Amino acid sequence: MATVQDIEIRDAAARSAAAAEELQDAHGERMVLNMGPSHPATHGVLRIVLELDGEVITKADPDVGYLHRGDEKIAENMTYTQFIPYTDRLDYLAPLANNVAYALAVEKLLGIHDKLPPRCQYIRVMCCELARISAHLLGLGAFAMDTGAVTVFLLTFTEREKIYNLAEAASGARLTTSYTRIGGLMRDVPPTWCDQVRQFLKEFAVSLAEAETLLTRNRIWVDRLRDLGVVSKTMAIDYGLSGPNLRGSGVDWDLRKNQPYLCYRDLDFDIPVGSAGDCYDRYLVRMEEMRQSMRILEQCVNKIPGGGENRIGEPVSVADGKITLPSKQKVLSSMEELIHQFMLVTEGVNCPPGEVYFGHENPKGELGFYINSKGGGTPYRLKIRAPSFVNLSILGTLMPGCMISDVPVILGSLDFVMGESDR
Amino acid sequence: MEAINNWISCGGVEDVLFYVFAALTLLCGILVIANPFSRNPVTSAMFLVLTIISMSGLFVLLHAFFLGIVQIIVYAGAVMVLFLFVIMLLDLKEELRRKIKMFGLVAGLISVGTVASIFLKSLASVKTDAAPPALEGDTYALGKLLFTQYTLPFEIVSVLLLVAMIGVILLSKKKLE
Amino acid sequence: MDWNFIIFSLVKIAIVVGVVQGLVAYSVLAERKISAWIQDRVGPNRTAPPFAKYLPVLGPLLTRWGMFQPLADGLKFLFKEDFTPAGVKKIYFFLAPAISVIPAMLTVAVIPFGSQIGAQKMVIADLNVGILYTFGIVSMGVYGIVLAGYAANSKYPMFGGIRSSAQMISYEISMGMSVIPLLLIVGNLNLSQIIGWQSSHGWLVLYAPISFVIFMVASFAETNRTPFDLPEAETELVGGYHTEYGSMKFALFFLAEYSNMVASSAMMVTLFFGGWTLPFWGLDHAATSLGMGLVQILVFLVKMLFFMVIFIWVRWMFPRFRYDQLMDLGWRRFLPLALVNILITAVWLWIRS
Amino acid sequence: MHVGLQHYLAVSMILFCLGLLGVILRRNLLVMYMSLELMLNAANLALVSFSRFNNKLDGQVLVFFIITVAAAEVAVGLALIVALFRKRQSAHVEDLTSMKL
Amino acid sequence: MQAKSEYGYNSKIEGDVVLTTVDAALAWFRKNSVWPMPMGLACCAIELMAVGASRFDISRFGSEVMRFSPRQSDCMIVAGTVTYKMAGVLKRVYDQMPEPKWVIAMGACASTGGMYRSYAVLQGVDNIVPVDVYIGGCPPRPEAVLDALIKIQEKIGKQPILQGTVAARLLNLQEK
Amino acid sequence: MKYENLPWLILFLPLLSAAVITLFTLRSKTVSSLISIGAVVAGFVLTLLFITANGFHFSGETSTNWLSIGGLQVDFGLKLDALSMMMLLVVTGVGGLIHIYSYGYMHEDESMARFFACLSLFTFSMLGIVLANNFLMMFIFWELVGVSSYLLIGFWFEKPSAGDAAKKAFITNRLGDFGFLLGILMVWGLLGSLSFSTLQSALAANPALLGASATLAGLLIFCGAMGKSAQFPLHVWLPDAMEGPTPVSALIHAATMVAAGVYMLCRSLFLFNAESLHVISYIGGFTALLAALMAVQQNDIKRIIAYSTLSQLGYMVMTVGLHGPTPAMFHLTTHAFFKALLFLAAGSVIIGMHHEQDIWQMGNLRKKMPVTFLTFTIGTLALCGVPPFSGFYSKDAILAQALAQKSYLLFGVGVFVAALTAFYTFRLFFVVFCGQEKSKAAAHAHESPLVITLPLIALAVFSFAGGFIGITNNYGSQLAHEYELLSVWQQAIEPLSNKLAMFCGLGAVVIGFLLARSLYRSAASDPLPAKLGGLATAMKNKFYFDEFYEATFIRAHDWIAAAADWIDRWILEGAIIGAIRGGTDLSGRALRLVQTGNLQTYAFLFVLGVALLLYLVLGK
Amino acid sequence: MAITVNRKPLTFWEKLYLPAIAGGLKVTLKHAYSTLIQRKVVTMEYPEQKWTLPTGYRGAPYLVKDQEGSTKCVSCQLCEFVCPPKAIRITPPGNDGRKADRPNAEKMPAEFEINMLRCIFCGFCQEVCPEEAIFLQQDYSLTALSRGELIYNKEKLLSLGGVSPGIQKWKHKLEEAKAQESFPVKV
Repeated sequence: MATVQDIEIRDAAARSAAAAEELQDAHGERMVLNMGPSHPATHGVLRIVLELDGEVITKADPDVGYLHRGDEKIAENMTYTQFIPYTDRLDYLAPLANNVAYALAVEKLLGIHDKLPPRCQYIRVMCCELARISAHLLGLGAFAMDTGAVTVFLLTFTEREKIYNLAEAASGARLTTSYTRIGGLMRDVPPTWCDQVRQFLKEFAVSLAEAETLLTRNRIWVDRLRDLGVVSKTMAIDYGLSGPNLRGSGVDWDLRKNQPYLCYRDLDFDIPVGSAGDCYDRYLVRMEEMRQSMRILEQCVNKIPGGGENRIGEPVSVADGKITLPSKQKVLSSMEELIHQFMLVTEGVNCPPGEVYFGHENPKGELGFYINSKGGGTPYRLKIRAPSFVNLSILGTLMPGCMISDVPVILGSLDFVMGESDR
Repeated sequence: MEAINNWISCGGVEDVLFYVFAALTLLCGILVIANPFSRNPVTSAMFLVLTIISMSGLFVLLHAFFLGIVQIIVYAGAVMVLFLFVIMLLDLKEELRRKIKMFGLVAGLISVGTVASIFLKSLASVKTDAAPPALEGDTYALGKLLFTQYTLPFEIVSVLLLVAMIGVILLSKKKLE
Repeated sequence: MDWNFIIFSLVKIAIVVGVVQGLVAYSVLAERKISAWIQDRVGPNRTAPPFAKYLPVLGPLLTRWGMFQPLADGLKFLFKEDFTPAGVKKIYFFLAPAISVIPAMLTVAVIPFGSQIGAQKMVIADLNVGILYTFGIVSMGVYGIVLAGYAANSKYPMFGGIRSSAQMISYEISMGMSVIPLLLIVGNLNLSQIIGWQSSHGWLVLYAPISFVIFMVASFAETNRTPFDLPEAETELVGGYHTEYGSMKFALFFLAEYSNMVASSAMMVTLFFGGWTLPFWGLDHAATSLGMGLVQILVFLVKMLFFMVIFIWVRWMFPRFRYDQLMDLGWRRFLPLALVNILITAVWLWIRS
Repeated sequence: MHVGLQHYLAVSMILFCLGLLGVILRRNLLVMYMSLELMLNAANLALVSFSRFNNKLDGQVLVFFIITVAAAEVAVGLALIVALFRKRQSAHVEDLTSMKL
Repeated sequence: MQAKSEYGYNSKIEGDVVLTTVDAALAWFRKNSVWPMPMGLACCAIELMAVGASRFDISRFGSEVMRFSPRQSDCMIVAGTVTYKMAGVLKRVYDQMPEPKWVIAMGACASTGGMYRSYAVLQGVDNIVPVDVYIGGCPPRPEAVLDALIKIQEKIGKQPILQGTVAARLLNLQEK
Repeated sequence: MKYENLPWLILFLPLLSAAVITLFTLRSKTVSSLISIGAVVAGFVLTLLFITANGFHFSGETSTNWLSIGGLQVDFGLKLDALSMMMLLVVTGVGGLIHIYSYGYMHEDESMARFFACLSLFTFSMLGIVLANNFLMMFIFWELVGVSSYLLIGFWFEKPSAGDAAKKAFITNRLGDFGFLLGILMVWGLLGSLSFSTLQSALAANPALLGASATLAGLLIFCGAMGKSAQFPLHVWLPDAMEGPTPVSALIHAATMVAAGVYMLCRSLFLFNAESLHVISYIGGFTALLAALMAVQQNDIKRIIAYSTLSQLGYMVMTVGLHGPTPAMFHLTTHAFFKALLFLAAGSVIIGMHHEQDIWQMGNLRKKMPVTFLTFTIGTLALCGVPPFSGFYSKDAILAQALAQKSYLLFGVGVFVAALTAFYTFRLFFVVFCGQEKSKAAAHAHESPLVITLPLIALAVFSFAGGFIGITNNYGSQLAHEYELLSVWQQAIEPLSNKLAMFCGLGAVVIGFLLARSLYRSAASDPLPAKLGGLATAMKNKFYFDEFYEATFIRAHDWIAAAADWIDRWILEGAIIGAIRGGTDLSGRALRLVQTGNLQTYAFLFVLGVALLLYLVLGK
Repeated sequence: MAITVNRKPLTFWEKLYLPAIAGGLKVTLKHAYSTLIQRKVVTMEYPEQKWTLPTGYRGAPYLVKDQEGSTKCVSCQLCEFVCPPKAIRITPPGNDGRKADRPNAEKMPAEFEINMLRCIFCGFCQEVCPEEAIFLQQDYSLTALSRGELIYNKEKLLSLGGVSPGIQKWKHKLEEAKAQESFPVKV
């Protein structure tokens, strides 16, 4: 056991004085309430300093950074491939989607993002949609739990466990999948995977209906969500919201449709949008998105090249020794591949110099990677446009006028993840 | 044993209970206004609650069951909660100025003295009744009286409550629109 | 008044309090088990003392049902460090848990839990103003919570305390109003008499269903159960008024909450579901034999447990209200409804008379 | 000595005097208010005992009214105190000597 | 049904400690009611939720009562990356827990800093609070958390309670 | 009395409708108006039911004790006899027709619901006056009528003139009501009762009960009528009141409210002695003459009718003063019919002319608005007293009454006024309906919709037939305690019983008609001012009454006020109050030392005071 | 194809909470029924029941020996390089260190430590290993009472890792060469 020691805080006295001053109740009837960073409603480590007038919030001051881990800086010292595990932990509710987003960004830099093998594309889409369902499920469950409906949380988590099983079968890990590689996938999915997905979809439809029975038309739920945290169309655009939060405000913007990538062009699905832009709309949009994801998954399962078992051996990675690792078989038996392996691992994928930005429709919104490359195997600068961070920016405008009880609802409906917000 | 049974049946218990409750009432009453340990308004409020509860014990001894309970429900259950509510709302600090001003003391003693002397005088004129009559504070009888002979005051009190309610709503509004 | 009375009263008090405590402990377990079942889980099933498994059939069963879990929880709290955070108002901090437990325990004093065994009526105190007594005592319960919120010198408990005082006062009114139709129908405030009336006329829930609904909802609110658990709303106020409490003091709040549940269920059974009576098998009149008396106590307990289960069940179904919605429901829905209910009942009685 | 009317009246009287003392001595508005309640309660006690010993229920009816009026009075009074506190940031009598807010 | 070793009442303690019967019984109570304080910071928090969810169901161990108030919890599960900014808060929460208390460092980040060897991350929560059980994995599977819980329970089962307390001295049991 | 509760229902239906409209249906114009119309029509139907059940010649009272203060015992009761029942029929019947008419007339207005609420309130108050069985109740409703008429005149309150007119009417009425109240108090003081029946029987038993102040009491009571019925010198408000909507003019200022004064005089006729009646009759006669002269030179169609109303009211009051309540009530009834008809027709014309009221902008409307023309003609004929229209009978009765009372001066005035009436009525008639169109609006006028013309037709029927359905007889029977069944024929030839009156009246009509015809048959502008000169100008300007009041009363009032102000300021305030104030100030300064602002000091002083009091009470 | 989500206002009955109560009762009852009566419990009672892991599960990385019992690792340090958290620490044998205990390998690590508390189980080491010497195996529950307990040294890793099921490197070539008998391979 390591020795216990007090952590060093630079200039502790000044810091505590500042904190005390910050939390001092304002003169008059205002009262300052510190919510978080360890608070059940803040989904992690968000801290909100609320100024209250009775139960009504007059000012909300979100304080982020409690989970700042320096991902962007770390990326500068890593090869492109090495950074993949870090993307898992951005939006840790949907690591599969993050992997895809990052891989696509690097591939865009390499110029191969639209030349991926079709099977790879399909599997990536399925990953994304599974991740979407899983992220929305957790968002819904946590949302419901924050409003007091605990059972919904456990129902959704049971479904999430099934998605975990799928992820585990495909990538070998439940949560931190690191499934993609630059130029393809880590490996092909196991032969029975597509059947498992089919089975899952069948069971999930029932569970989703149950969750809806408990919530959607429940008056308590509706009363708590309706007309709360209304984000107008212009406001949503002005604040740069994305994902369900943007669509909940009635803006028909989905990168899968508006800037199609992978094989989304071949798939048939709808973009749900809200009309009022309140929490209820965001909730409904998420519910509908899960159904649309189910639609996409069903189409993918049927249309995937090579079928479920891939008897014909469709490739899942680009066949370029400079980008993807050669197969173990070859490495063990051929010198050229061995050298490739060493080069690729030690120097990384040799990217051309240039700048690239790729936005991906993640469950939470547009997850964008901006890569500034000066050539070589490591990025010169990697910037992550995290949707949760941008979505959180609206808190300060949304909260004043609400009551304390509305805070978990608004937070739940914005459905953010501190992992990617703080990075 | 026999003696004790006799004592119990001839009302000895009630007498003892009276002294217990009276002492409790007065003790808590004193602590409401002058608590040597704390000047916190919450303390006063809590002792007032105790006063009221012990007083409702006295009411029960006087066979006014209904009023005893109403006393608890209304005073202890609602009025004093309101007090506590307000104390918490205002976040009152303890009284810092502990010094009792000479004027206050003198004034208090004078006024209490005058009032008490008058009371004592009237108290002396009370006839000592031999046996207390067996009047029951029956809910039914009380209700009947309330709704027959005292209908008008009853209605007026209801109007008073309404007015008070409206008044409170208006007063507690921050800004009158 | 004689010695007999005193001795028997003491015995009854001891038994009732003991049973209520046991019920409370096991209702906590029931809460955990039922929530587990509703959520496709198993619930506590590993807590068993080493000797339990040597019991032939019972052992594994007791273990599976987690029968020793309450024991473990209770004793754990007992041995936990008694923590007094800095800056609390000490006296109230210590008093609050006690104040919140006592009324919950006192309420059961007037509830007839059985007809009679021998010459003894199965009620601790057969008060003439039984219903009023209950309301009076229940209204005391709020002090514990308010003081807890006040004493903790922290903002979340403070909010919890303020919320609960407002909530409890508000719903007490609806609760009281909802009972008035019963009084109109029965014409008595004595709980034994009310049960007696029900045994000859049928359960009061048939006469005053609206009253029952209001009473039930109000008792949910009074006991701070979901969907009315605002004072302790975990995701808003962390734990509300008991955020700063730990170990046994916290356990006392737990005890109080579940005792209140027991008391409310008992009141519901007594007022609306005929108490210890059943309309058949000759259980609708006072018992003459010992067995009969025991069976009637059992009937009462079973009815009560049913409502306890409802209490627990509902908790796992609903989101909770928002504070203003709760107040709206109490003042603008249930209070007028209760008033209308009184009016309707009065008119109905007037027409019938 | 049997407990009779005088006993109750004596208790009532002492309670009343205590309330009076509280009103005059204490400086916290809320505590003064509580002392007033004490005085009202003393009156209640006197009325109930009169009612009991005079064998008439009218005293109890009056107590009923007093309780009602007290409730109304407390509500309004506390609302006033809160309003006052909002303006002055104090509930201390000595800080509240001018009539204009 | 279960292995004997899961009960705190085993020969090993009987041999070591004198106050065996009473202490072991009390320790048994204590260990079967470990209420966790979920310090969900990052990814591990999701797996911590999974532990509480239906499939793994921590409630079987009597530990599903996740109290968010440190005053009511026994065992803090640090799940996720502890940054320097968060470290103070975490320490404070730990300090607010009443004795006896335990800490589980769940996952790589909490235990050692894991993959975040960066300027912002505390390299292991044991720098600020004493950790009883470490769990490897990023994040660990729920099973690992359950294993850790069992380990904690074992540990609790071995801790004497009465020894050294006033009660023990009064009972004059110390000498034996 | 059968259906004893019916009158209550009739009375309270309009109030209910007013309440319902105000509280609930203010949003919906249609629903509100239908509720209001329904209430008054139901009242009419119920009145008919009541009359058929009880017969017309019946007298009864129903009352409940309302309040008793000291010696004053006030019942809230209804008096039902032929007089009130007749008025009931008029109010509900004519009122109902006007309600229906309003539905069409006001349809464009935004706040039609409010209008109908006020209308219902007015109906309620008017019914209250009619049914009241004592002075106090009558007075209350009297004031209520004032309020509702204020509301209705000022209905278009956004127009300053309407607001002014409403205020003028209200204040002028208050002057009269002040006298009325004094009279009532006097009666109560002298006789100790306010109930009509009690008073009547008491006075019947002992006519000298009122003693010396009988005249004064009578005149004070008449003051009320003077205000409400707009008698000289309080007549000035009525023409201005025409600022209100036309149905209001018809209902309030022609048919019902202004008649309330006459009704009240009839109701309390037993109170008046010969002297007071004498005064009343002369005031009435003078008003009639004055108003008729004014009417001759007015150009506003509604004002002409309004002055005509004034003049006719003068007739009625005069008749009452001539011990003739029967003819007065008879004339009141027929007048209600034809004057309402005239007003409504004028309203119809105004609508047709797109809210143009100047008669010199009209002309040749008989082609454009045939129904209105026809009904207006009937109204005109009835007003002038052309046989066999109703006005003929009632006017004849009045003239006959004057002859019977041997009051030849008033008879002359009556005849002259009759001639004037014919003159200005036909002037109006010719200018509006004959000759050339005098404006574009007239050329494009159109007939009004059915909902407006139907009431016109109904009223026209009444105006035609009202004269010989036995009204005189019925009234006579009520007031004279005799009842004789007369056939229609007998009633039709009734005027022949006094040939002199009849022929004088007829002659006056013929003269007036011929004069008007010769002057206005095809005149493009008024030729009269040129012929009469200054007199015409005086007529046009209402004989400068308003200016006169301005110059005399108001000026005097100002002067008195200034004098009082001076006294107040220098003598009272300066000398007397100054001294007192100085002393108070000094003592106040001394006493202010006690005023510490500390609550507890006050409490202490208060306790001392209470203790002193207690000592004084208990210590003895 | 944007579809607007359906948010029609609640009906009268829904405003009375009744359908919600009924639905809630139905769903909860269904689950309670399936758990209690049908015994379709989702819960996996862990220490007794264990989850069967899929093939390719990324558990703890252990070193493996080849079928002949010799260490496969040749201390190339590629895994140490690629490891994102730098959990692997390899001490090469140095110039005078121990030689490999198998043919065709020049050296073997003097020390090979994996800090299991650092390790994130990403599988990169397995992926990049040119010798198939390190495998992520199915060991998923790593708990310890101290940090030190979870730093596995070479011996522990090797003993936990067992024998590689995979092919032996160069074996194929070796056989080919043997067949050709012209390739100068020193065996």
